[in-house]
Amino acid sequence: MAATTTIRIQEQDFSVADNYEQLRRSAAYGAVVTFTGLVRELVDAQLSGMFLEHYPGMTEKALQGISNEARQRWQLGPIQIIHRIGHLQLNDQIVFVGVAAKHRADAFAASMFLMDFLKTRAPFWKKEVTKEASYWVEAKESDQHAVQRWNDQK
Amino acid sequence: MAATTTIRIQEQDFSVADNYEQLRRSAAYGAVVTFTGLVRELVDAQLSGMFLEHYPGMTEKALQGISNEARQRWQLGPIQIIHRIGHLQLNDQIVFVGVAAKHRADAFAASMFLMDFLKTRAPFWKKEVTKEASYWVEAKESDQHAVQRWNDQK
Amino acid sequence: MMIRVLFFASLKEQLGTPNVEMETTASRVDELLQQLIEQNPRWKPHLQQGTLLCAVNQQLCDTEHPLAVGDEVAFFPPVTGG
Amino acid sequence: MMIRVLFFASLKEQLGTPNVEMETTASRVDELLQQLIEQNPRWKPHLQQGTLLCAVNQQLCDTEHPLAVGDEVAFFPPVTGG
Repeated sequence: MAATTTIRIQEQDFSVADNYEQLRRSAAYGAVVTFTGLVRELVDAQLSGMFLEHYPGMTEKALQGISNEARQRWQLGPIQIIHRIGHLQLNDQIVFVGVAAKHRADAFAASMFLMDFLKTRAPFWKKEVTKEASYWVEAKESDQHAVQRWNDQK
Repeated sequence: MAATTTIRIQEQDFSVADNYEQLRRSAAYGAVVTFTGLVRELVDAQLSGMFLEHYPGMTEKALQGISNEARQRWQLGPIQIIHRIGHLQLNDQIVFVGVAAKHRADAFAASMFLMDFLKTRAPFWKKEVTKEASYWVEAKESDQHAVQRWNDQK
Repeated sequence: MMIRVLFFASLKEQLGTPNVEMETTASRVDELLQQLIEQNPRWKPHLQQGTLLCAVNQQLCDTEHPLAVGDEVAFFPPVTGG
Repeated sequence: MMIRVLFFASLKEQLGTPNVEMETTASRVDELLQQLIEQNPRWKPHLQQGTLLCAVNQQLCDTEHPLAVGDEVAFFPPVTGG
């Protein structure tokens, strides 16, 4: 049975419940890991929303490429990646990564790997909107460090 | 806001969807990681079911202790651990670990930590039931290695 | 003193009982194990399995752990949950 | 040759346009960047940001990457999705 990779870039919300049910459906994989990222309050200003821009076409290719690399590193079942674009509100879901695998270590490692690469290689940009202004989010150095460790391990 | 730890040992099934909704409810934590373990087919025999025994009282204490240690290591929001006992069928859900955190690295690390310690320190025992016989599952050396790395990092 | 001893999983089946109440002079878990074997010679191979784990009052411990009145002691094989 | 150049996020706002079609003799990305700056001096500080990323045909690459007819080139700030 070929394990499927599902990549969706969409404005509408997604259901973690539905995604999980799809991941658990395949009788071969006993471990399912999900990661969900949410729009949260800012420390220093009141967030009223967020706008997510992306590079259509390249985004899907980048995520497909990262998924293919994950499959070469670990034994994986189905992979699901969903990323929302456009206008989001406080507490909205932004991103979902779900991985099924025979062994939990593979499912965990692949989920972290996918998120670390998504954060640094997939062309999405966040603009935070507060009551006063809107501004593009700066890239975090911690994300660069997070992705670097995978190269070190290669 | 105090982050809650929920530990449930139960015969009945659980809903990943409901657990996830509880984890995402707290507006302070932008990252939610879930792990779910499922009863899967055996490689060398046809599994018809599974029986899970536990040590009532100690199980809850052990999982609470592991959760407390996780909170000392990482900045965590709500933690949920659910483990089923009794008779399970093929494809049933066995175990759920869910962690919300401000940063995804903390949510991932804590989820792995909780699973590694659950696998080696929480008093549960699996008996696999095939058409021909039933037998107690042997502990895996890989689980001992998995848990050891956390002591090395201490 | 009275000590309650619990057995789980395969060990419970091997010994044929989930627990015993024992009047003992043992001051440590390893002495208790020795007395259990003396009273039930048939249990010897099962209680001497090198992989056996023990808990006193529901906390994992080694066999040098001291015992006190009313303690709950448990012996069981390596855990396999999750 | 004709090259399509795309800009995203803060860079798109700084330059005031999402893309340009360019007739160019550039054989590499860095030459193309130089020509963009020559034709639009106002763009210089924005296109010389050290953190800028580039992609040719939707693949991340460095500025030494060669260019061919019909290539799609994109410049953008560090990504911040997820």
